[in-house]
Amino acid sequence: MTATRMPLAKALNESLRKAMEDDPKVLVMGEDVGKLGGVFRITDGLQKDFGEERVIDTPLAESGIIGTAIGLALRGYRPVAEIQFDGFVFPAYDQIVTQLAKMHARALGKVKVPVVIRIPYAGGIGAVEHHSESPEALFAHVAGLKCVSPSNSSDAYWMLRQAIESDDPVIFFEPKRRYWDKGEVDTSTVPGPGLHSARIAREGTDATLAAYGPMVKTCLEAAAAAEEEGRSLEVVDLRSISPVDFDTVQRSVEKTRRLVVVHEAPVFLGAGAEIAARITERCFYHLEAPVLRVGGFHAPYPPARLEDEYLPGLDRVLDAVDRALAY
Amino acid sequence: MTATRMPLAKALNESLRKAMEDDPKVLVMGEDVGKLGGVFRITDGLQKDFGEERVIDTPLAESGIIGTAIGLALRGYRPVAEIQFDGFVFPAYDQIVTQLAKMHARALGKVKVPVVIRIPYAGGIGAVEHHSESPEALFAHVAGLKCVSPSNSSDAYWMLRQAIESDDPVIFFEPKRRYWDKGEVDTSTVPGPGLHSARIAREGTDATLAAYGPMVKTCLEAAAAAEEEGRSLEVVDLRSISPVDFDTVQRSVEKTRRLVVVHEAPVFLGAGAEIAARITERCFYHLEAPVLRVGGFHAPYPPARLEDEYLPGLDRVLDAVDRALAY
Amino acid sequence: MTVEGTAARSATRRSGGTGKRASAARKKKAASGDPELVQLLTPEGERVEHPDYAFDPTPDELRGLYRDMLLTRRFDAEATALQRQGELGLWASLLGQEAAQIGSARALRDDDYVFPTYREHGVAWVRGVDPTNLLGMFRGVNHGGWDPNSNNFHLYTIVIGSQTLHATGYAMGVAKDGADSAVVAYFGDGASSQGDVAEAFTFAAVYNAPVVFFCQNNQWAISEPTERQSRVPIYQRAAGFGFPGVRVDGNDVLACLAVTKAALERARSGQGPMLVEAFTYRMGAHTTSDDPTKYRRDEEREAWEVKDPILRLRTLLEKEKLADKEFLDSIDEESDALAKRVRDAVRTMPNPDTTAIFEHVYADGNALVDEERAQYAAYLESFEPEEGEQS
Amino acid sequence: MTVEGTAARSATRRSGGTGKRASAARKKKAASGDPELVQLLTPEGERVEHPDYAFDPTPDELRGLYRDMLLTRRFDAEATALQRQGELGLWASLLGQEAAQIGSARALRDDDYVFPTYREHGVAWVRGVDPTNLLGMFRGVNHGGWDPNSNNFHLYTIVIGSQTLHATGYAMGVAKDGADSAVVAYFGDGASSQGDVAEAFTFAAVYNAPVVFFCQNNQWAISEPTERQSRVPIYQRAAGFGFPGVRVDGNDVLACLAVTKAALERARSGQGPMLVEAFTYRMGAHTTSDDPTKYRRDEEREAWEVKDPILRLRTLLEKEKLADKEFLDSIDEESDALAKRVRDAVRTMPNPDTTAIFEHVYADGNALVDEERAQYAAYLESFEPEEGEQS
Ligand SMILES: Cc1ncc(C[n+]2csc(CCOP(=O)(O)OP(=O)(O)O)c2C)c(N)n1
Ligand SMILES: Cc1ncc(C[n+]2csc(CCOP(=O)(O)OP(=O)(O)O)c2C)c(N)n1
Ligand SMILES: [Mg+2]
Ligand SMILES: [Mg+2]
Repeated sequence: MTATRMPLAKALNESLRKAMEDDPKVLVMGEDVGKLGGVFRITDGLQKDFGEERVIDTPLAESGIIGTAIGLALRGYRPVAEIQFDGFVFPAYDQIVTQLAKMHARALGKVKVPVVIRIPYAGGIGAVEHHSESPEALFAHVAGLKCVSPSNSSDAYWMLRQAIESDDPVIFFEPKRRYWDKGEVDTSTVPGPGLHSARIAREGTDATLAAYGPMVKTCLEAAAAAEEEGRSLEVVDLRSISPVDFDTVQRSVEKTRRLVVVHEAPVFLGAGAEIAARITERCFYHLEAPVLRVGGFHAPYPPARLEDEYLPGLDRVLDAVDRALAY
Repeated sequence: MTATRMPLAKALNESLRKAMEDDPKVLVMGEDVGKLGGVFRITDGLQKDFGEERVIDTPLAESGIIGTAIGLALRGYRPVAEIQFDGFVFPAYDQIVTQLAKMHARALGKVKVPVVIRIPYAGGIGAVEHHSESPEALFAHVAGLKCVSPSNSSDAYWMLRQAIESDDPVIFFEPKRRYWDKGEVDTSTVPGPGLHSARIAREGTDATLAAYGPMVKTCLEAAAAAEEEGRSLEVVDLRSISPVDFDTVQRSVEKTRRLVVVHEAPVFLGAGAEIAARITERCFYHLEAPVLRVGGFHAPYPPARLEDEYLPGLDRVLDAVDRALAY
Repeated sequence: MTVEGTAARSATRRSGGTGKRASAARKKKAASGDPELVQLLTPEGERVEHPDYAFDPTPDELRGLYRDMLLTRRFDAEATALQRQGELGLWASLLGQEAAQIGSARALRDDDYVFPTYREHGVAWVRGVDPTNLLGMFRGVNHGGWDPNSNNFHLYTIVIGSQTLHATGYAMGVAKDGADSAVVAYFGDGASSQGDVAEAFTFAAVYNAPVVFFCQNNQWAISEPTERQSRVPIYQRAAGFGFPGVRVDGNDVLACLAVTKAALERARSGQGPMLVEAFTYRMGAHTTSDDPTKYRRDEEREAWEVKDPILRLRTLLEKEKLADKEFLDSIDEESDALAKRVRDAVRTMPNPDTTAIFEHVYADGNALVDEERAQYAAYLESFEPEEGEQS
Repeated sequence: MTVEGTAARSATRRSGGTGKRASAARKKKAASGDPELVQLLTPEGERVEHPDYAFDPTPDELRGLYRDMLLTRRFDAEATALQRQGELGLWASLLGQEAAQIGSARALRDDDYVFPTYREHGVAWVRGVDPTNLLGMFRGVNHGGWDPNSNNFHLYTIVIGSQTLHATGYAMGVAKDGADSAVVAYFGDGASSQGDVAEAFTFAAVYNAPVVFFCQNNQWAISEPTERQSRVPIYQRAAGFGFPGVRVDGNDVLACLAVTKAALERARSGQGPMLVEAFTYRMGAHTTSDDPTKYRRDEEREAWEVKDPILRLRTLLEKEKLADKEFLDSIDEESDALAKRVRDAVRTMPNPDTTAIFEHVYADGNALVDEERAQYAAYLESFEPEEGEQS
């Protein structure tokens, strides 16, 4: 056990570094990832140590980044592409959905395209338009992609390593407002849960909160606050958005009989819709209340001065818990 | 009452023609929409009658089509852009999601971008890859867009007219395998239901089937078959995927107490997830069974020789009804 | 056409502005110019002539350009300061690009339409957009606080390159209307790599749309130098799409004005699009969030300092005795007043109301938005006053 | 650089191949060629020389090229017939483009890699992909039935232009590996408008990737003529991205081979990308679903018939006495055998198993796919045999 305390951002940096050391085929590419080390410094120092051939500053063209990453993967490389902000992934959407996601199946398994796409996503940093969005449902609906989002430093380190090791394309959603949150990382021991397993982040008995990425911390805080009011909330850190580890959620709900799903993305057709629908089907006779959802509104992400109102916070989560318990 | 019987495709053609006659600002644009009249002939004859200035063959670039349509809308035009097939909308996804959907809100209402995007979608015509997909959930999740899909000739005519009249961007999903199905169209009387209202396509008491676009016919056939087995199924034609007319679905479910949602799109995070989640919330104490979903699998749309297995048919719909009734 | 054709040759000639040969085409005073670069006013403040771009500004015009540039720079500096003070979340400074923006914008007619990026504060100024309106999005109170149609100046666009297609479509509409207005799409050197920009070139060329593509090549896209985007000068991109491109000294307000005017006239008269590459320099950081010491050398910035767009016009004005103390003092005063006005306006700029989240999502209304608005309102109302504070 | 620069001029020169001036550069026999068009074999079957593209094929090479083209055409005709008979759902014929495809493909080495569109049946043939494998996707039994790495021939790509970026990325990888292989990206005149293609040009140029962009300009993108995509010849697009472009007579198999070879050598030797525009014609419909009488005149097709790529090589072979009856008969036989083999293979091609829907969605497996596979299997099993038939 050689755990070190480090911010989530640093864990990602270490993870990339280790992956590049272990496998010379791993490449890092994107806008400003080289000399600058990325606008969030996730790739800081990598170009200095691994050279311009492996840490590639690309032209300002997201479709080009993902399209050439696919070509590099076909040649045997394992590109880790950075999209600078959530709102800028859409120029690459066609390459991701029609090519990256489908190529392995199209070739009846004859080729693999192990591309990881890192996207700093979600809000809470007071940014201008297009810098705070949560587009994960738009990828999770697409077969052939896997979508994950770590909530803490240890998961950041290990999930990114597992994503890079995966032979499938993985969209890796980084909760940007948690970049500076510190946590223990033990880089010596591969942790138990696989990339697509959920984790019980806190045990409880009265209701279950399910979340991923930035909202896990919010849910843990909500659970702590609820405890003071005498309520015991279980928190499931989903970790993976596609596929979802429904078994773990189901077990939790069979115990607590109530579920609230929380994400920043708009509720309408967000990941919570799928979780609500499937868990209702699996736990129909266990549920004392409908699965409730807390998330963004059906509106563009608002200007920074409104994001505290827009983003699910403690109170909105607990309000949903109250409503669930009122059934 | 001057109803005429015509195929759904012809109804769309008539609808475009009438809209162009009524409003000189209406333009039609897209690949091959001019001389050829579109690969499905939906724009047949329009260029001949309205000229090249109003029926515009565009370069082969979907982002360019939607991006310039936005510019034309800002200049006061009402462009109706055709995307040749579902699978080819993705190069335009960035313009649709980051610009078209958000521009009205970004400008605090000061500008309007009344662009209609027509997309022949879904499967059943034995086509090659990318010609049979159902991407509607990828648009419905995005605030600022409206998404609709007609199931019959009359709706094709009127909903397209209403979409063109709308000051909001509308993604108009055309059920391509129903293009040749005939139905009555009364072009003289504006029908009652608005663009975003659902319609009870068949009344019933034992369970509700909710569908839109190509699956409405499948559900009606399933309901007919079920009748022979002594079961009374209500069929709701949703018509609008964003927003969804939950009130109408709710009323139906409060009566039948069981709901099966059917669409061709993959079930995982498809429109059915949202309907299941929200109706469960609204009708928690009415539902005798969880909302069940019938739809595509989490896999790329298969080669044509497998589409009959992939697409929800009578049997799969009735199987879900059986399961719902077994609760 | 040989394998080693013109393209291959020009590929070896990296983008410059430092060329040493005098242009044979230049009639007089063509001192140390780059033959590829249109220049009418040297860094030393000398007027030079160009065979294709004659321009004889009146003293008032010259003074006006000077005033525009100075006030724009002052406004920009004030905004940067306000960011430092925490009044703005972010600022994207135009420092160094005043000539490119003021020059090109002064070539416009009122009925022309502009599609900017997020850095065209000088263009906005010329179009008559109140500078304080530009600050809303950087403060985080809105995504763009002005009515695009009041000044024919579209909102800032953040997704790189998108607006070039909007401009092209708008210009197609202008042509359909039979109007003789023109449209300008601003974009950066980095943006030139985006597929959307290439598609805009294609559409503009095919439909002969009256649009001028105005690229401010400020040498950097955040940390990436222009060579990461193109191995030949950007203005050359146009020829392969079927319309002309020209590179202008982007720190020379006169050349920027003259070249843009010519491009606009061309567009108006039905000759179609044109690409203008204004060769300039981003003197500051990319935005206030950026730290350029990570990726560029101080000497580079210093080399550009002597090419300052305001300095050279000031030299000319002084040499030609067009700027007396009274004039210069009056601008200083105006400048102070502007800064104060901006400062006051920002500090008193109210936060938007929570309900603004739900406004203008749709023009025609939407049941889902209505439902969520109502639910949220009910939620807010459910709080007792003192509970509301802990939310 | 003037406003009315080279681009403006070339904009008025519409794409042709019908130019009347003899090229000054051509050493001999340059009868009626277009100076912009590289040609080594005229429609009349005359060998001409080109200063930049010397090529002296052996008799065996010439016969080989003839055989490739003839068999490719026969295969294509058979596929079209099979579509008419209902054995295929669709077919995209290469009729008329045999020289462009065979010529360019014969320039390749085994270790080179090809990224095709959906029409490169001739290229596939040369790469050694069994023609019957090409039919799977058109029959609807798969989305591409061959292993791309067996013949360094990627799957057909339907989303227009996407593959140009894959090719560029692959070429970047080749360069990283220090290999001297090259990559060819095929695309059409219509595709040239896609943003992805421009981005591929940008990436290829910036990284100096060993990729050849081979554009078959067959004059049409379904119903749209090339002028809807570009107002200047497509090969000119390259220069503005910093690499050379050349137009070759796409119905001249020798010129296509020579020019592609030169482009590949260039790529191998570290000189970066090149664009080759093969000026040719789509003699048939876009696909079997298309009806070209809706949008193009018969005369146009007829004018191209006399430029037939196979005919001119046959004329040369006969003139030079390189094709005796025995040779020609043997090809006819081969051709009949190929047609029969294809026919038989298609007719016996089995439908995929239902479970194929769930295969290869992921390489590492996926819980959701597993769940849905199991549910579907259970559903299928729930049917009694006779009920199964009514499903
Ligand atoms: C599609 C997209 N990708 C990435 C970004 C992030 N980004 C903002 S500005 C910028 C650099 C732009 O460079 P350039 O076009 O040269 O304009 P400049 O900032 O120099 O004025 C980048 C990468 C973005 N806004 N949009
Ligand atoms: C992104 C995309 N948009 C539209 C289509 C539909 N489509 C298929 S082929 C084609 C025309 C292609 O023309 P070109 O590139 O010249 O190739 P050609 O068919 O002539 O070989 C179109 C529009 C597509 N396949 N992909
Ligand atoms: Mg720049
Ligand atoms: Mg073509």
